[in-house]
Amino acid sequence: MSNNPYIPMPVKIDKIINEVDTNDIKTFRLTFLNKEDEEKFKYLPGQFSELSIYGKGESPIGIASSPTEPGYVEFTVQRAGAIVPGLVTASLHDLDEGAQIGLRGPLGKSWPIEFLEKKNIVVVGGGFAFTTLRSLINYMLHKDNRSRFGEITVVYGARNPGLLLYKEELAAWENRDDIKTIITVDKGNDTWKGREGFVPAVCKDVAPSPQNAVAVICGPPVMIKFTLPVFYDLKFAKENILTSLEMRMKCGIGKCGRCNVGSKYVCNDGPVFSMAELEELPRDF
Amino acid sequence: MSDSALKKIAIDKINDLAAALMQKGTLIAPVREEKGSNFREIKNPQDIYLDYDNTLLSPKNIFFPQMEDFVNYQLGKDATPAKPVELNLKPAFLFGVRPCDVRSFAIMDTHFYAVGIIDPYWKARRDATTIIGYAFDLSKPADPADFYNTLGIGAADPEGSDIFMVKKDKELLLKGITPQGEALLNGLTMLAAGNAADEKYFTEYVKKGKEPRTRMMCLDDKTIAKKYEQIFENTEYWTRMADGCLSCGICTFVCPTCYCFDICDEDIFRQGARRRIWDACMFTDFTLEASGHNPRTKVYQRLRQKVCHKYSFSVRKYDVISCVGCGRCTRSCPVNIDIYSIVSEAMKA
Amino acid sequence: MTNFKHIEENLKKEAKKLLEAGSVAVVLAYTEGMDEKHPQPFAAQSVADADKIIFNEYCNHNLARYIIRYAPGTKIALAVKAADSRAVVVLIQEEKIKREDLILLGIPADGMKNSKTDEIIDAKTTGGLANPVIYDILLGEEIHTGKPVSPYTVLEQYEKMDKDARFAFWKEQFDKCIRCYACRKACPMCYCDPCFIDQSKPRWAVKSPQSHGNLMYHLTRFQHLAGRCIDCGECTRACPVDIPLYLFHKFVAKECEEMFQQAAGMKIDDKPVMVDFRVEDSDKILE
Amino acid sequence: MEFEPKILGIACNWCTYTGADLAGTTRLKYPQNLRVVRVMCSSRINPSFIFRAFQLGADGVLVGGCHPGDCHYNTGNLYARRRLAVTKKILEFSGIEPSRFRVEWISASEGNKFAEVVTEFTSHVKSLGPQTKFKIKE
Repeated sequence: MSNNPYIPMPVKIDKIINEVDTNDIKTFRLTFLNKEDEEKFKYLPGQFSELSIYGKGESPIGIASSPTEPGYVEFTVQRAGAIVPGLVTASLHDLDEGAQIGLRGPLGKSWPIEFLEKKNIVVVGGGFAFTTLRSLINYMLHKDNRSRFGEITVVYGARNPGLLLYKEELAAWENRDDIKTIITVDKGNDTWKGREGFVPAVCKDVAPSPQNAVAVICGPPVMIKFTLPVFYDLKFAKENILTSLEMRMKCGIGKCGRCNVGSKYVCNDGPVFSMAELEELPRDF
Repeated sequence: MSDSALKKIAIDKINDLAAALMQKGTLIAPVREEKGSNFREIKNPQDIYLDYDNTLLSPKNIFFPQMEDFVNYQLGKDATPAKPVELNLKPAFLFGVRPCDVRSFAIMDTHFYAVGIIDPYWKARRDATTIIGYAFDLSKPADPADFYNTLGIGAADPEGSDIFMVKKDKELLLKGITPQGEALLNGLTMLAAGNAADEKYFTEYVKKGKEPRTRMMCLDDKTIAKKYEQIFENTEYWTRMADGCLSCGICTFVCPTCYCFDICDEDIFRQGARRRIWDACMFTDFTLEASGHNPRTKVYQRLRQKVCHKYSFSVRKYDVISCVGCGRCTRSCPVNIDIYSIVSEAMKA
Repeated sequence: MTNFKHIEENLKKEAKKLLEAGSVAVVLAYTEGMDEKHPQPFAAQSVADADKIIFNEYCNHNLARYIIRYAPGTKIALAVKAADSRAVVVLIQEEKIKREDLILLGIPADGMKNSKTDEIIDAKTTGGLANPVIYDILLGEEIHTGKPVSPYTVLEQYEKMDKDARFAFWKEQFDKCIRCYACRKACPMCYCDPCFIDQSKPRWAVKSPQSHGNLMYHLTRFQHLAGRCIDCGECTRACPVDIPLYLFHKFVAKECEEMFQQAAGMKIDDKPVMVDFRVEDSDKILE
Repeated sequence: MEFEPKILGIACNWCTYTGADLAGTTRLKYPQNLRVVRVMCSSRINPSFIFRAFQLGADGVLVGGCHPGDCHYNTGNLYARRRLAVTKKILEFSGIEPSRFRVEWISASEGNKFAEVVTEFTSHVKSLGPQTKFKIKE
């Protein structure tokens, strides 16, 4: 049985980056142990993979690196466990560089790159859900790709400055002139010189034009709930608002039935959906 | 198909047939157990029990066992590289399956390999298995819980089987439906050739099987799918249906077309396996996310998922109602919830 | 013999009265299922619903199971047979519900039947009782005929077995388990969320239906129901693979009764034996 | 080779564990078949621990707590007594020798008693032979 979609590929943790002050979000840079696996692993921003540790289980995680960075894949993982003990994420956090884990993917649909081409892109992210958006931004910013997209606006918020992910990259983006980066925190601290305020309010402030534009929104449910009306008010069409859905997943290939919502399997038919598509689904997620 | 395709054997000689099949591979047939019958691997041909109505558990576990190991590994200091489990299947013969169960295999095929990514385990088991269907006994009334006629399945439909059997007095008539089945029949020497009268009996039996026998309502795929989309948020209807539901997993475990599974890692004495096990959308933790969010905390939401998945989502995705009306869920439900009534209520809601 | 028709009429009448007066939000009773032999538990919420209520010898489901589904403070009326009323008592003892939120429609019944096997379940799984232990309104005549039966006589043949035979018996039974969890879902006393078997940290037993996981699941469940099991037999009737769970529960109940002189769910003022102690408990119980 | 049983000891921090310490410091001899796990109170012992121990290959389980009335938490061991009594009955009815599971009250000063109990229990379990019923096959 070659090509068994349930068997993970062996990968090595090449580098671990501690992203936040609270030490519960880390970025893992993974390299493939087998060359042929690396060649097979062709992905686009927005897709996810199943990370697995034998003895613990599997966990679906969005790919945080961009396909324009060859040689490795990155995943930003939050240690779960406040309510439901997250076995996989917790043990992943306990691993050191050099450890071997399993990887299955790429899975799911990516952000619709062709659809985004030649359009102005508004990327709105909140907190930890910024990972696949980072992948998208890095993809679009790559020198080979930048000309395919219109203006890029990024609104990214976190609860406090310490919880912002990818701080170095954010700084680099702020210094570029081909991307407009607005970073906000709910509450700043003594050293914070940037904006303060919630993401929906900042979006209202920035007021991106809906002309030939697509909004890509990812964040905690509360943020999404209040950000969507802002974009509706700005006259963004529902087809032009994209988001990534979260559902409990297991197999990642549309077989196990867990992430079934309406006629869709979130893992296979998503996780990327436009608001227009979501409206057709039963409200059961 | 030529007349010679029909073979026959006396029912009291069935042991010879069973022995021949056991020599060719694994024979799986209904076996009588304490409170009903079930499909089991046959070790002794005498165990075969063909006089059953419908088994307690569905035969889906032949192709989709309740527990299936993907990878074996060892934990701890002397950990060895993880080894994918090889199936090494022998040819198998699934003997005496009722037409509604045969239909369920086709529905599961759509899910497991016709659409999307191919599930290698299901496919390998399915490819290795010859299905020998068996018509319901038309001389007896159908079980009150059955409603396969509603789903357009006749009590003697040979479609989907490789070989189809019909009982004629003290004989079994066997007909090859697929080339594979015909080849198998031709190689079995203990079978006698059927005559023209047998042929006529077989054809008429199949025809007679089309007559309504079980509970029946007019059910159109598209209409019921649409209906459920409309009443999806009709909480009153759903809570009423779920009044008695305990939200246990029986209905999904006995269902021939329920395929939801969980993938988990389990180890004992450092010998670990990553395996899939059946899961049920009726369990509370089925959709519990790591964040603690659970979209389906109420019983009615889970019952709704189950019913809509079968009668609406499946129609939209695979163009088929994923229910075969075998009546198992109704028979085994501890609180006598009847999916037939749920659907017929929906048509009125 | 119980007059089921008479009880059904009274049940309908009382349900209507209660719903009309608005004194309860819901009446838990039974309605017709697929056929007469397969009644379903039913939550009547209006006078019109009350007309659909039925009661016959197959209405053996323990309605106490459904009480905790309603928000605390909801006024509920429910039909209780002997075992059901004991379940209600335990739920009150464990402060899952308040007595004042409940109106208990007592049903004295004998000759109840299992709809799957048609066997009469009285002596087997009603704790030997025919009359509810508490009720507000009694829907039929109390039954005082016949000698009271000990609920524990069925155990004798199993207690007589030697330990190896007994282990072989239970191993065979538990190996049948397909882990559908119908037993815990049908049990009025199993209300934990999450159940210990669903916990992932610690993982008490494997989730797959293997011998050792099944053993752990069932033994722990027996322990968790010690002094609480009211012998309604729902677990056994719910089981799709016919594991005689009631035997084990009965055994534990019997031992608890012998050790602590108290049967589960008989009096509201009792404390469940496992959350209680006596200084004078003898160390003999540990021998 | 003679059968050497594996025995799990679960000892309460305040009495039995200290008693075991005393047995050690006073150089009392007792069999080394016992592996002790310390818990804060005998009532902290989840009965599933005992089932699990037998499944993972223990031949005997010995629980030690304070004497009734002496519990550091006043009443912990009184609850434990009832609970573990039921556990023992469950073991009995499921077909395992109930004497493989023992509860003993051993105070901090009873180093002697600790050594005696362990010696006696070990030889008892030895006489019962290996526990194979619950043990998961490797």
